[in-house]
Amino acid sequence: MQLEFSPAEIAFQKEVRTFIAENYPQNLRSVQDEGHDLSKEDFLSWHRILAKKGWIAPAWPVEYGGIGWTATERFIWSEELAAADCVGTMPFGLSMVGPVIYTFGTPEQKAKFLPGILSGDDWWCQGYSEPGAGSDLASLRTKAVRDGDHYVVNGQKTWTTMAQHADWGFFLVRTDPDAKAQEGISFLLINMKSPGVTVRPIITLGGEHEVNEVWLEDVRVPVENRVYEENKGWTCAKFLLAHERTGIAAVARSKRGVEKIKAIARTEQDGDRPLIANPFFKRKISELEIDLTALEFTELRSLAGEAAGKGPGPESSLLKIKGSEIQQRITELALEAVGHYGAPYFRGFGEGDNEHPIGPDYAHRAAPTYFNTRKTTIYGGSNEIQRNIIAKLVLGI
Amino acid sequence: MQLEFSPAEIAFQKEVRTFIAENYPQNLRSVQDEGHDLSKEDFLSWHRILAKKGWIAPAWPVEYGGIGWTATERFIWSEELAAADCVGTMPFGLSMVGPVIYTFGTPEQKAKFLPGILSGDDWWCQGYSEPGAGSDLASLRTKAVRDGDHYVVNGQKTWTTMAQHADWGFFLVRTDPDAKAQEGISFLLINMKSPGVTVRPIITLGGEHEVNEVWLEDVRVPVENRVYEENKGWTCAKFLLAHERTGIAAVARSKRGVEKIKAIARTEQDGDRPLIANPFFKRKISELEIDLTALEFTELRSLAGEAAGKGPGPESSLLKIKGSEIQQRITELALEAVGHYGAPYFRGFGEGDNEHPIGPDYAHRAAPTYFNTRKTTIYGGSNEIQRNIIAKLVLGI
Amino acid sequence: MDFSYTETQDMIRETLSRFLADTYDFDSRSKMIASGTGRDPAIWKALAQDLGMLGASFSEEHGGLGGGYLENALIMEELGKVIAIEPYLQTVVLGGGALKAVGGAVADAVIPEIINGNVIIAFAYAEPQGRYNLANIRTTAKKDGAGYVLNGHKGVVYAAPWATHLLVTARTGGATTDVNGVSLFLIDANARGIVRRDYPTVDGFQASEIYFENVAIPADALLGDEGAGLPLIERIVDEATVAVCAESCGVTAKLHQGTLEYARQRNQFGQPISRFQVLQHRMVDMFMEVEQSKSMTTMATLKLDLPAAERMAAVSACKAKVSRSAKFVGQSAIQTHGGIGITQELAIGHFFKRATMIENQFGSADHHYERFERLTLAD
Amino acid sequence: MDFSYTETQDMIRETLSRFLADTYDFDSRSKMIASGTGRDPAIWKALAQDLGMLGASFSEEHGGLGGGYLENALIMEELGKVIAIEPYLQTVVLGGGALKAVGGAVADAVIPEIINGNVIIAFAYAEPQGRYNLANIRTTAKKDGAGYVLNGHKGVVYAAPWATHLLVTARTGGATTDVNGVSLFLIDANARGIVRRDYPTVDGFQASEIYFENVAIPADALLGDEGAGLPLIERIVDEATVAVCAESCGVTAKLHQGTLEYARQRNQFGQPISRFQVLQHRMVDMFMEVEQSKSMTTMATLKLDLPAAERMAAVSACKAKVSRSAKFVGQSAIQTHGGIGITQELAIGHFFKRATMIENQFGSADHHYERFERLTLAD
Repeated sequence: MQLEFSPAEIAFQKEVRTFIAENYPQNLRSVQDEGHDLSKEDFLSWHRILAKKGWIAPAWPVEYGGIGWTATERFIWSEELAAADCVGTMPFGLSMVGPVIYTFGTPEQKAKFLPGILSGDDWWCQGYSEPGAGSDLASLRTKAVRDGDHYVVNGQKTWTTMAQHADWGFFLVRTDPDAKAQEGISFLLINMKSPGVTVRPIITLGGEHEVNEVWLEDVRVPVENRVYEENKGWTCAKFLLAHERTGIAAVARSKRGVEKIKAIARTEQDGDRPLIANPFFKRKISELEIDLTALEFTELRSLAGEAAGKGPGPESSLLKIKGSEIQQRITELALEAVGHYGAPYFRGFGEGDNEHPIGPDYAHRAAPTYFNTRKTTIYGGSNEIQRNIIAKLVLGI
Repeated sequence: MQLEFSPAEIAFQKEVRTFIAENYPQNLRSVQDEGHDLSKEDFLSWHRILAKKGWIAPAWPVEYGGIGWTATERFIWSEELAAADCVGTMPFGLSMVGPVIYTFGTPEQKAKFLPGILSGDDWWCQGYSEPGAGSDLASLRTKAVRDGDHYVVNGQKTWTTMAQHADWGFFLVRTDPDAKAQEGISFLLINMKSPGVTVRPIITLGGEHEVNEVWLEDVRVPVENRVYEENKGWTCAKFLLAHERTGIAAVARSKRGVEKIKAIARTEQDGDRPLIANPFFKRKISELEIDLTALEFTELRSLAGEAAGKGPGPESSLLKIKGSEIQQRITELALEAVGHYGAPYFRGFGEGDNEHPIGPDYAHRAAPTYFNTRKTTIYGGSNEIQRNIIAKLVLGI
Repeated sequence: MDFSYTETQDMIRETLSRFLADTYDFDSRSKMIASGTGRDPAIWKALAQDLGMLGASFSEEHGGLGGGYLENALIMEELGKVIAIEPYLQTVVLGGGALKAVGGAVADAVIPEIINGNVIIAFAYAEPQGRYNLANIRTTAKKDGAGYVLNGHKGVVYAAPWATHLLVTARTGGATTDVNGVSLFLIDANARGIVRRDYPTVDGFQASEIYFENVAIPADALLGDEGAGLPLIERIVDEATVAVCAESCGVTAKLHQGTLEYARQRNQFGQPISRFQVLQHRMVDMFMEVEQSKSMTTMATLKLDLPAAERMAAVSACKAKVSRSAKFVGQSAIQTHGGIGITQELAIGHFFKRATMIENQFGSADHHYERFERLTLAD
Repeated sequence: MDFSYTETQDMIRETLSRFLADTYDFDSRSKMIASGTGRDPAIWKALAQDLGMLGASFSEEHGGLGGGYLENALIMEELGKVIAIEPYLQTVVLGGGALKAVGGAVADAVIPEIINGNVIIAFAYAEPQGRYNLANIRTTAKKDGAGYVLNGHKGVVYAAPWATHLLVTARTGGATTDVNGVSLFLIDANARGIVRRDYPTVDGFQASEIYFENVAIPADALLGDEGAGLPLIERIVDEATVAVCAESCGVTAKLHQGTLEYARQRNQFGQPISRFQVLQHRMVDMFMEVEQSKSMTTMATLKLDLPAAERMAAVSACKAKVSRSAKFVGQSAIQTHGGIGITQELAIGHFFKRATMIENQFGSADHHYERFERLTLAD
């Protein structure tokens, strides 16, 4: 065992650090610094730079456009991205449907869809949740009925993140209405511009428009857009959920979040001292930091296991649970730190609104972010579900 | 609403305070201060003084030997007892079987058993739990088979506190083997000196002998020692459990416990300051103290409800849960406070052993008490069971 | 000792509860907030004139019902149950509390106008650098002839856009955090030189940044003695803190109740989620937090008239506990609701937002634990 | 970066695990503790001579296997899984650690004797007034001719009744809590003037109060430089702290596993209690705590060779987390077992006792959070 990076890894770290410094879009940086909501174009500008460099899909196999980095190099890469405060790439194509397609798809599907995911030309969204089926994914009711070489799809999806921008969506639909729960489900790729697809915004507590309802009314989907066998979509869904859970630990990003809390706590005054000198606020930071270290080394141990041939197993639920709790604690501390200035509700920066927000620059997103981040223990399988998974699959009870 | 005591209540407070000061046995005080285990005679010495004064059963109706004190007077009484560090009276007669007998018993049973409970001549124990039935009390298997004017009892009870001293025990036994769960159970009073009764000690983690196994082999119990109807013993059991839960909050005693922690924390050094000046240790004390205030006022509100005619209901489970958690936290703080001197294992003070314990006087009982107090969230219906009760009976879920 | 309410108190609660059930359902509230002024003035008028509610805590000489802290607490609890955005806390508890404490001509003049709903008061005390220290004040009131001239910046002044009067803390002497030199003024909200920047708050109220630019105020705007206002300010803030705790009891009771109702009708894995033991126990824990908040609020309400040190310790014990309960109950409610809990469309999310703001209003849990410790846990 | 064990390390773990499975079941352990000396010396001899285990972390020049911190950690973890009462921590980790650090003739002389099981060392560092501050020392070592004279009282010295040598911290200068003036000595445990009061500990070891009454010790008992011993002491205590964390991983893994097994076979309300969701989630939380303890222990083990400030921060982060995990896992195990968990007759209660003692060994969670903050969170 050793913790140190090898000389080659140190060189790699220098390389990616330099690349980011030289290539990260300047205007994207200012949009972030001022706390604006990011547009589709904001996300894509960075995506396209990475795609051009060939660094857009580090986790993919080389044959499909991956880079062949080692686990350590991927670790360094995500650390550097987070340290430089880069926006994330949208996970729906790169981390979710892409791996499903290259793992379960036909050669034609790979040829048709993977390039658009890598280039960013296709924006993807995920059609999983339904109003009646939250954590109980398998109870979904959206139906796809075979009609010649098409499926006719009817139903409603919800919590569809960024569907307002999407070109394509991957959907779980019921193709056998008589089968039970997880059987009789298929995995369909649906063009979001198809007739019958309607996207309606859901506004969340912080005032954001991130998620949507998606209505599907007699949407015709070519059979060739079904991935894997009919009625076997649950296999893709399970595979994808395990992939989603590892990314969800978000260690590097949370480290950066802790740094931001420290900066706020060094600025905010608490009596005659900066807030960070308040022993109880300091303790909350140190607890957070230590718990984050525990999560980081748990992820590293898990990655080492993967490298040794053990795929991401049900223990990845641990990463989801602890990762999401830590993300929430970071937002709690931010809101606590800003004191009175957590209260003003500011959603300016719209067209024609150039007024400066109320209070210090770091304050006006504290409450909305806190509210919004409650989702992390709910989505991707709620933390209760994750605990059920560990109980059943790891502990065998 | 008002918090202040009335002039009459203040006079009462003064009266009981004086009585305790003048009558509490001096030798009992030294046994306590030195951390000895208390003998049967230690407990009884104070019991007899209270019995003589007529103050042994404040909660009982006057006709059976109670005093007619108001809820506030009873509150004052328990505060004063705790403040003066008096040993408690054993609850098995006074708080448990006594109320069952005067509520459900025949005139003959009242005449036969109540005087011995009040005088202390009869030491009682409780035969409820069985090895296979912990929190699931109703699954008990001890059998009583009718044989003329006797029951013949066979079975095993466990966790029987202080059974080593007991003259009498009240037992739940199954009188109808075909009835389900809570039906078919009867409530029997068994003379512990009867042939076939065997008491075997269970030594707990701190090294104490408090609890026992009780074996019943062909024990003959006169039918007239059955309280209430045959197969209706569960009615008595439920009544008794509700009574047990209110006492279990132990507010006054925990207040005294917090005071002792403060005294230790003022003595123990932590670097250049007393431990109580350590902000984190201080915070644990203040959290404890505030939670105890919340419990106290919840109990007072509940008592006010009782006074207004609402009997102790399922919300008394709240008092059990919070009261037991607080008792445990007090022992945790004590153990944390004594530092290195929590480790020495000392069960001296036996016959012929007069060696002084290791470390400061308050240290040598810290670990055993901590271990022993884990029981408070387990016995009297575990805290998980209490939460189930609230869910079902208060919240209706 | 006695823990029962009087008949009048029971009646106040019932009357208000019925009125709010009729007027303050979630849709109506959302419409008020979306309207031009961000509230419905008719509600305030009705509270004053139809229900006599604004007089509940004032003496009969001033035209009130002769109540006090207990009445404020039970009214705030009812307002919390509908997350009302009425300026009762600012106008009656803080403004009225200050006026009752100083008495005299100004009280005789203004209290009746509070009671009949003509006066709305906002409390301008917080400053950007001050956090929860009430003596940390840079706003100055300089003697100028018979009156004073105000200069400074007050932040996050709830209800200021609606206010007829501002209750302002300012320095008539001393350095920024000195205990002495603090004074309290009640001034006309529209006085010349007051610049407001108004905005909504995350919990549905309206608030302002207020800049005093050489605002001339008359001598009789001073409440109490010049430079010796801090004890008075501490007292009314303690009263307001307990009132907010009472509101929190209402808010969290509804969070708990709404969660119970949702869990009973939401099906997952073939049964109502209220059947899952983990959720059951969480809802039990929510119940226990609500009950303990009520107990602490009762305790602190009954101790508001004790000497300052005892009052402060009781209020801080109460707020420390209630802040934590508000956080736990709010977060648990959202988690149990799942995604639907964090949308704007359901009431539950808005109760959560108010509960979250209550956590830190008049001081966070940590702030109050520390004050409690300073007062009761000497080394 | 690399997180894999070598083949030798895998072999050490397997060999030890098999040996302990054969020799250290709960009944055997109870019998050792109840025996005259409170242990079975044959076990120690076997560990040394049959298994070569005591040499795992020593260099090949000294007759060891050439390992280090990782070997100590995995041996301590295995010992934790049977709550072994062997003096490995005191003898190998602390004594051996100090000897490796200072090297020279004393190391060459004593390390081989540790490896072959002839030497048992106890670490006499704690004093009644000192709590977890390693510099808080009143015991004095006064220069006397070529040697020193020891006077003072050391408390709760684990393994002292069994020891051939004592590793003693003492002041050769400075006032009670000075950083300078601290020295470390390795002395004969039977030297004249050493008075011991022996007793069992709650976690099954033997320990002593040790009184030094004018104990004459030779010059070569001094390890390192006179008066400059604190950094060395801090280092070996850090190494021991991580070793105790590794032990805790073994102890808590067994607490978790024992709880799972019990819950599967214990029936209540007509089903195994492992079917109750609240208990399931608690056992999941226990699992997560154990896993995170392992992660932190790995992290800290790999950082033991970093410069002092980084090493200390890593060790404190580890111990703070592991202390809390030990408490949570231990308490949860007992609560899930119910009454049977707090009797002497089941192993689970004894694992709980050891976990409880680990919480505060070499510093409580609070102590280590504070040290971590001092080192990493400057204002």
